[in-house]
Amino acid sequence: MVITRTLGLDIESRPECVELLSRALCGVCQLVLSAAEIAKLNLAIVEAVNNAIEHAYHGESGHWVRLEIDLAPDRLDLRVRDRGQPMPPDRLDAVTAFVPPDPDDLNTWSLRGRGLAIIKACMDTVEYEARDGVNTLAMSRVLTTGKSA
Amino acid sequence: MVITRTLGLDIESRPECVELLSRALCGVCQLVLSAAEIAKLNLAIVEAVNNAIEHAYHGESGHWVRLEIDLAPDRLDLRVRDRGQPMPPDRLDAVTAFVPPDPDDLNTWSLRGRGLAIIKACMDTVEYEARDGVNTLAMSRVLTTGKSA
Amino acid sequence: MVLTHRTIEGIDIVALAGRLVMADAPQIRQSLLTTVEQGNGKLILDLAQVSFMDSSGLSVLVSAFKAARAKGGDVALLHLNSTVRSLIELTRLQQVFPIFDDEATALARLR
Amino acid sequence: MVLTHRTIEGIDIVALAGRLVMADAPQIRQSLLTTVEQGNGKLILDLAQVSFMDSSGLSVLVSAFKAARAKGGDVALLHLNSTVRSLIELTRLQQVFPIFDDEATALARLR
Ligand SMILES: Nc1ncnc2c1ncn2[C@@H]1O[C@H](COP(=O)(O)OP(=O)(O)O)[C@@H](O)[C@H]1O
Ligand SMILES: Nc1ncnc2c1ncn2[C@@H]1O[C@H](COP(=O)(O)OP(=O)(O)O)[C@@H](O)[C@H]1O
Repeated sequence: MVITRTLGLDIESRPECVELLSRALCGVCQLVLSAAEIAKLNLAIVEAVNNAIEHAYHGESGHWVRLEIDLAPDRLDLRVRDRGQPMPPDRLDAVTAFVPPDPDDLNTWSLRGRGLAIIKACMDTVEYEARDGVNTLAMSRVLTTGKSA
Repeated sequence: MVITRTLGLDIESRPECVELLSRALCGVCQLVLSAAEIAKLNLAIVEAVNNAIEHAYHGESGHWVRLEIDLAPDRLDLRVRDRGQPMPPDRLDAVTAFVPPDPDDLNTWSLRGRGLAIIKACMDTVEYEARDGVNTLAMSRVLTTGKSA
Repeated sequence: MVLTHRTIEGIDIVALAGRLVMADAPQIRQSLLTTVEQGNGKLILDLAQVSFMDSSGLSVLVSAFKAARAKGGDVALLHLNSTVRSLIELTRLQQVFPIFDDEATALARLR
Repeated sequence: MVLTHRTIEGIDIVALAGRLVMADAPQIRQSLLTTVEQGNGKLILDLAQVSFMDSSGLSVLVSAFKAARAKGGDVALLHLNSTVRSLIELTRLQQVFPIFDDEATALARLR
């Protein structure tokens, strides 16, 4: 029976709550992924949820952040949703590869701007949509060999 | 900073989806409980979610089942919610201790009726409330020594 | 849930692997009842690889037990791991299920 | 996140333990900047016990690095476990951070 199973997880937009999502995600992913694969996926989701809290809600707590996990035999679809300020269009497409800073020029050592690039590096596809007041960062990962559902 | 963190998890009322909740719960509980403690908690939650699917929704898929986890430094509060047919009042109070069946009388070997008793045995407190169309089985567990958040 | 079946001297030995829970219970129950019906009603259930079991899983064991007894046979449980053992003890069924740690003894009991 | 601080020959050695993530970043950043400010700007960060790090944690490392360099000092990273190493390599910072597997070598570098 090839059926997708979906789990929705929600937290309040508070940095301390991200860990709960992260732990729950890892627990679910153990069904289908190796430890190294889980680590990558987990990193991507933590970055996405951090962004929702920090940018969509400007760090304000008490708002809705949701992770949805669709588990199918051959793929994993993950969506991070918020109802805050949407990301500017084309922001995601503008993400470029990591450039190492110049050790001798401290100005090239940026303190931020790595989140979206990390997400793109860890997932197979990444798409963003703002619709009806809900913003969704949709990510997917193809499941190949090894552990299966 | 002593603050409760809450994670909400929802699935569709389908037996195959219970595993996702169960895995997510175990992932979160690893923050504060030993493996043996997690096993007990997990069993209670699986029974509670099974009951929501089987009794509140009469085994019908497509309905809303939600688990909420409140993680505080000294306690864990868990709520399983549904919007189906409520449990009869006093049903929970009527739960009695397990009586071993008579090996020589097959009629005493009951096929069911162990779920609520298992839940009660695995949790410190268990309460049920049907209000505004939402039914909630609220369970709690005091956290003592060992792993802490 | 994976089910492996073999027969030794007319005794059915079924090994279960994976989660024995509500989602799998109907199918496993049916399969065990068929085994009891087609065999001699002497059944060993090897639960070593059962990673998790809920009360629906317990109900499957009880079903098999009743069917076997009704046929004049019996069910023996083999290799309870800590998860399965906890549930069986919690529900006090360890007092009535024949439980064994090695197959030879279980076979001797059912022979 | 737990932070342990000691000083050897004017070099600050700070061991971090736990998750270095957005929730903890402001506090850890402040603490490291204070260490750099009050010391010689020579800092070894022992990351062996960091169980998970996100880009906010990375930002803390960069902050400390910039502060130390601005003071004529340097930051050395010690004992990267696989989680931390993956993130640092993914973001290509392994090309610029001084990274060491033993404390003596890290101390020699900063001395
Ligand atoms: N979920 C989001 N909602 C709104 N804006 C976002 C979101 N995620 C990212 N952004 C915007 O994209 C920018 C780049 O994000 P990112 O690469 O994660 O780096 P950082 O978070 O460190 O700025 C952010 O500064 C913000 O303006
Ligand atoms: N969540 C629920 N919603 C409605 N009724 C319930 C619920 N949980 C239990 N019940 C009622 O209580 C009875 C006993 O439940 P339980 O002890 O779990 O055993 P079983 O599920 O095997 O019948 C059920 O048969 C049902 O009538």
